Amino acid sequence: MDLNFTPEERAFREEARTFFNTAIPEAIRTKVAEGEGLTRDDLVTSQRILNQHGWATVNWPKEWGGQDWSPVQVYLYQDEMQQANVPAPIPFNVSMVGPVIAQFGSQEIKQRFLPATANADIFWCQGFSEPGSGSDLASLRTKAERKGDKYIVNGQKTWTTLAQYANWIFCLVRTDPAAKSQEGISFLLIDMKSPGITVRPIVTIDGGREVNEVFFDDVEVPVENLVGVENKGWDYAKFLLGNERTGIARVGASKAKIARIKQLAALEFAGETPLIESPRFLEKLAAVEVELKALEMTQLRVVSDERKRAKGGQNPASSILKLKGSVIQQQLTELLMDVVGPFALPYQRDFDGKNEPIVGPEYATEAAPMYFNYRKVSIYGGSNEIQRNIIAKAILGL
Amino acid sequence: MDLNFTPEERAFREEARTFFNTAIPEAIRTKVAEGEGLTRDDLVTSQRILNQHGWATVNWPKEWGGQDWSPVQVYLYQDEMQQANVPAPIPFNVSMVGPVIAQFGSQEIKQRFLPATANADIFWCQGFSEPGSGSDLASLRTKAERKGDKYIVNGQKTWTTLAQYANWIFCLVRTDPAAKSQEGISFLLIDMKSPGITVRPIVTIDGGREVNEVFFDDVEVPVENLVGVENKGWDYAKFLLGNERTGIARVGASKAKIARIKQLAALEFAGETPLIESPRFLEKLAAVEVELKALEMTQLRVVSDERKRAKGGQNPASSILKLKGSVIQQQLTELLMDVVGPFALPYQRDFDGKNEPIVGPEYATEAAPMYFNYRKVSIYGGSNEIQRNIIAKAILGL
Amino acid sequence: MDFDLSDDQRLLKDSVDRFITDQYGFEQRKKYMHEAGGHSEKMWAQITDIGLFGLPFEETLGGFGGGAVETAIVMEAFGRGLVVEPYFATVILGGGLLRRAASESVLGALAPRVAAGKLKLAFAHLERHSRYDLADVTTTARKDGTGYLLDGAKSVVLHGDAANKILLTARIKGHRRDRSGIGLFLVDAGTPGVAGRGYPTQDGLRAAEITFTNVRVTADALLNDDALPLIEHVVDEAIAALCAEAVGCMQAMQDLTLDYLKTRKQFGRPIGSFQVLQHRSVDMLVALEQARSMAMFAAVMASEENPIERRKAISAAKVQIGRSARHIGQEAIQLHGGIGMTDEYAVGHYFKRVTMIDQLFGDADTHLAWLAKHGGLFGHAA
Amino acid sequence: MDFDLSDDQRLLKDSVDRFITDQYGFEQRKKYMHEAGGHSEKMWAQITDIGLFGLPFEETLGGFGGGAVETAIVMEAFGRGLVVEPYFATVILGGGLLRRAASESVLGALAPRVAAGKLKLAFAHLERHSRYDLADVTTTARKDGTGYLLDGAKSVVLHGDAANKILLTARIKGHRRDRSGIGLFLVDAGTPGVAGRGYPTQDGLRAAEITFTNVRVTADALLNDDALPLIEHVVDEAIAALCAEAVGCMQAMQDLTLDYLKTRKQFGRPIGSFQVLQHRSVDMLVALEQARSMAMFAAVMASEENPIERRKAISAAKVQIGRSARHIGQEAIQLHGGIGMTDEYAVGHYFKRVTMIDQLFGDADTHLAWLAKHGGLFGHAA
Repeated sequence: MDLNFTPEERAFREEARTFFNTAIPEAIRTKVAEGEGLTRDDLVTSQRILNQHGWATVNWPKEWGGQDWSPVQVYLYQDEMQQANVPAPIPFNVSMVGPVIAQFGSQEIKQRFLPATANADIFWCQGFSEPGSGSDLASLRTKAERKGDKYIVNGQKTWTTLAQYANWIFCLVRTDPAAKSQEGISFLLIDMKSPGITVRPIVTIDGGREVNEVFFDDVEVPVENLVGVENKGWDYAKFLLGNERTGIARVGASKAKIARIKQLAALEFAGETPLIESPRFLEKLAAVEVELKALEMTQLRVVSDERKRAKGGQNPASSILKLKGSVIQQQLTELLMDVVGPFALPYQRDFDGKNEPIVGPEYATEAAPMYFNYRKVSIYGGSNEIQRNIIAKAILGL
Repeated sequence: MDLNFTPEERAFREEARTFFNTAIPEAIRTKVAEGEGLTRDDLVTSQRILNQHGWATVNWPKEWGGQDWSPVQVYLYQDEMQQANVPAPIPFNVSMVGPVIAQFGSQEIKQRFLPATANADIFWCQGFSEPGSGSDLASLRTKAERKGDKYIVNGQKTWTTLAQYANWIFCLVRTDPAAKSQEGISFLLIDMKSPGITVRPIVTIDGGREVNEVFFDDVEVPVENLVGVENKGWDYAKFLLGNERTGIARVGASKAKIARIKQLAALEFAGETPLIESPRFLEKLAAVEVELKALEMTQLRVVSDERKRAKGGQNPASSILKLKGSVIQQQLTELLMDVVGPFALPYQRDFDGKNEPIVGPEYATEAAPMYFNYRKVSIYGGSNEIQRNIIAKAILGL
Repeated sequence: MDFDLSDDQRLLKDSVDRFITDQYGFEQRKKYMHEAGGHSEKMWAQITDIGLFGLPFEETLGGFGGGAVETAIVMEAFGRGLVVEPYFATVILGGGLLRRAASESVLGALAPRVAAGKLKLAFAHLERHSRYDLADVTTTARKDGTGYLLDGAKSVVLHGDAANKILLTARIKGHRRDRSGIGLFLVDAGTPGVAGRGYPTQDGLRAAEITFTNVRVTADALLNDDALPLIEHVVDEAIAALCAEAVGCMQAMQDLTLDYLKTRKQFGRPIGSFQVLQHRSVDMLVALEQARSMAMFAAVMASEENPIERRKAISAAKVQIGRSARHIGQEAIQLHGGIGMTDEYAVGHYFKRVTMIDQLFGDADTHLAWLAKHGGLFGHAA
Repeated sequence: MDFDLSDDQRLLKDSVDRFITDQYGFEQRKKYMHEAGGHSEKMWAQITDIGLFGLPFEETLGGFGGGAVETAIVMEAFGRGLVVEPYFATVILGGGLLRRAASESVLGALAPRVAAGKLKLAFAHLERHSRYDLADVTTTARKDGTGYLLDGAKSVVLHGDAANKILLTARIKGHRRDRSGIGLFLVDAGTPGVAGRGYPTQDGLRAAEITFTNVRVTADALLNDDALPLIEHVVDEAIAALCAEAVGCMQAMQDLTLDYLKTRKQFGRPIGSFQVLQHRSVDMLVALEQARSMAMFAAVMASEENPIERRKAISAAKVQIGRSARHIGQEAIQLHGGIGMTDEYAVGHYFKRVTMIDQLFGDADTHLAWLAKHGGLFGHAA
């Protein structure tokens, strides 16, 4: 057991840190640090820089632009990326549809989509959830009927993150209405410009417009847009969801938040002393730091273990990454609320007087929206309740 | 709405306070304050003083020695009793079997048992739980077969609190083995001196000997010891468990604990300052005080409401008394552990060198045993999980 | 001791509850929010009609002499409705300050206008650095002939853009954070040198930045030249009112969540049949009832004249409300899942309101620290 | 970076695990506890045979030069077995102090005897008022010719009644709580003026009150005349060892609880099929894995020479261990119900041990306060 990084690993960390802090525009990274929303341009710009460097799709097969990195390298890459407030490569492209196409797609569909996906020439969104399906994904009802060389798609998707930026959507659709719930589902790629597609934004409680409803009304999709085999989409979805874990603990991002909270708490006063000198505040923060350090160690244990485990075998520790990671992220947004105090109140997002001077300290602007928005991290992508159900069964055998 | 007590209520509080603090021997009250176990003599002595004053069985019908008090008076009586560290009248006598006999027993059985029960001439214990029945009381298996004018009782009870002090036990027994689980159960009074009864102590993790197993091996019980009607025991048990709520929040007892913790924290030093001046310690304590104050108000709401509600109708607030009360009691034992620090370690209960001087401060002696012992308050008498099941169904309609 | 409402109180409760039920559904509220000024003049008129603007004033002043319990009744209902009209700013803060600080003649002139819904007030106390310290006042009031010259900037003045008259703190003497020497002034919003800029707040209400530049006022604008004690009393009353409002919000979140659990199906059954969600609903209930108890305690103690005892009770209530509200709010969102995150569903709006209530006049941590520093709630044993 | 054990470490782990599994079942342990002195000489001999008493010493001294990781391997297994022999007192505390403080000749004379299981040690530092402050030493060491006269009373000396030799702190100069001037002495338990009184502790181990009255020692009894820094390092190593032991206890509680949930039936089904108990088991798992991670962190950082960085890591680990252990312990009892409260069932004994570990060398709150005061774990941003 040697928990120090090797000289090579340390050098790699340095390289990553330097790259992220110099190659990615500071304006974009500042937005991430402050919790401000990113434009489509921000995301595409950042991803193209990563892609030029070969660092956008490190988890893909090498022939399609992946890196043959050790799990530790992948960890360091993510940790430094998050700490430098670099936006993650578009997850729908890189963590979700890309690996599915690379694993299950035909050679033709790979060539057609993977390079464009890596370079963010295509901006993907995910069409999985439906109204009423929620955590029970297999109950989905959007259907695709085969007519000649086309599927005719009808139905509705929801919670579609960044559909307003996307030009393509990958969907789970029901191709065999007679089959039992998890069978008869296919994995289909759909051009968002197709007639019959309507996107309606869902405004979230923070005033953000991250998620959408997507309606399909007799949308024609060429059969060559099917990934893999018809009615096997559930298997691909499971593969995709299994991949989603990477970096989900968001340890690096939480480190960046702690650094920011400490900076800002030095600027705010509680009575005559800076908040950063208040024992109460410091102890609350330190308690989160302890949990974060533990989570970082837990993540490293999982990373170190990955080499040895057969695919599918799972370190029990990995199961806690999302559960604990989400709680820590949420606690840090609460601490930021403590920092800004009454200046959490003004709503300064998108309102008419955008050019007016900010009310209170600029860093207070996003405190409340971020606190509200981060409630999602224990809901989206499999709620923490579903996570516990899964762990109880798969890990604890209950 | 007027949350002040009336002059009459205030006068009653004063009377109660004076009585409890003068009439009950200080040696007994000190034991309660310090968490030391009470002897049988202590309990009997204290109850007889209360009984002479007419204050042992205030919840009973007036003709059997009860008081026709308002709910507020009952509250004040309990609150002052607990704050003065007076042991509650033996609950098996006063809250459990007494009301059942008074409500469902024949005139003959009332005369035979109630005065002796009030005066602790009989010391009762409760034979409800069985190994394997736990929270699922209706699955009990101890059986009583009618033979002439006797029942023959066979089976085993467990978690029988203070059976070692008791000379009588009230039992739920199965008198109709053919009936469905909740039917066919009867409520039987059994002399502990009857041949065939064996009591085996269960030592708890704190080293205490509060609970026991009680074995029945062909124990003969006269049929006149049956309370009410054969096979109706489940109804009486439900009545009894419904009565158990009174004072269960133990607000007065927790107030006494807080006073003691503050006293002791002034004696212990953390570095150069007394612990009582440590902001961290004070804030932890204050957080519990806030919850306790809220619980006291909640209890008063329930008390004030009791006059108006029909029997059985329940104020939603009443359901939280046990849940929250148990958590607060447990938190206070944790705070006492904080106070005594490393002097929590020595085990000084019943060990051979009893006459040796105490190790460390005397008040540290019971800190750890009390912390361990109080884990029971969220388990015994219907675990907090069962409480939540009940509230979800009965109050929330889920 | 008696938790029952008096007949008058019950009457008040019935009429406020009816108003909220009839006029203040979630969809109706959305419309009011988007009217000019961020609230509905029609609702303002209706609140006037019920007589709520006269609540704290004596009958001779057009009011009905209500106290903290009456205020709590109104505010709890307003919490349920998420009322956007500047009632709290005008009546609880503004009215409370007038009642305690204004001369008989000023009060006689203004209270009837407030009661008649013809005058909106705001209380400008917060400055960039003052956070939760009411004594941290750098706005200055310099003697100018018989009057004063006011200079300074006030921040996050609740409903400051709607107010016709502004009550503000300004330092007459002493240094920043000195407890003495703080004057309470009453200034017309239109006075030269007063500049306001309104904006929405996170909870759908409004606030304003207000600057005072060489604002010349006459001597009678100064209501009290050592006003901190009375301001603290009014703020304690205001906190009690916010506690009641928060309870209304929490009750609404609990109701919405239970409804959702009973109707929403997943895996073929109502999600409320899942034991985990049942137990978590019970824990929400516990938090709610504890909060309700402490809001009552705050209402009763708000009129206590001993400032330390009063503040202890108010702080304890704010702690309990803050913690219960955070727990209930977060759980309400979580148990709703995705729908709870959406702006078009009600639960998030309650969550936002209770969150902002925690940030007003000291958050739960701040009050807990104060309470701890002052020995807690239960006295030392002899 | 590599979390794998080396071949030697795996060998060590296998042999310790086997020892615990074969020799240290719960019923066996009960017997050992009730032998004279509160532990089993036979087990002591077996631990010697495996070579564990030589762990921290170089091979030339009869040891095998193990570090904090090897210690953690042993202590985690000992936690699982709830080992009652005075290993921690003798090897981790006593051995650690000797290794860092004793002269080559003293170490050369004593280490082989410790390694051979022939010498038991104890560390006497706590005094009535010192609580968790290692510098709070009032026991005095006065110069007496070439030697010293020791006077004072030490409390809760872990396994002090079993020790042949006692390491103690005594003040050579300065005042109570001064960081400098604290001497570390090595004294035979049989020295005239040394009086011990042993007793059991809550967790089934032993401790002693030891008084030193005019105890005359020669100059070579003083191992170090300014010993606080080295004592702090040894205590940090000891805390890391306790963290590992606590993880062994927590794992055992988790295993026992899961077993119970799977086998115990109520309302006609295994109670582990109730969703609420499933989710709470998952939260126990989270607490366990977080604790395990921090125990590893502590093991790695125990050898860090920068005392602030080392102590930060150790404090953070003690905080996590304390909190996880309290959560897991309380839940393990609760989920067992009544049976968990009984002395004859194992789970309560683990609960008691982890509770006492929290009270040793600073509880979670104390360490959190220290960590907070020193800026937390993650550095300030530039």
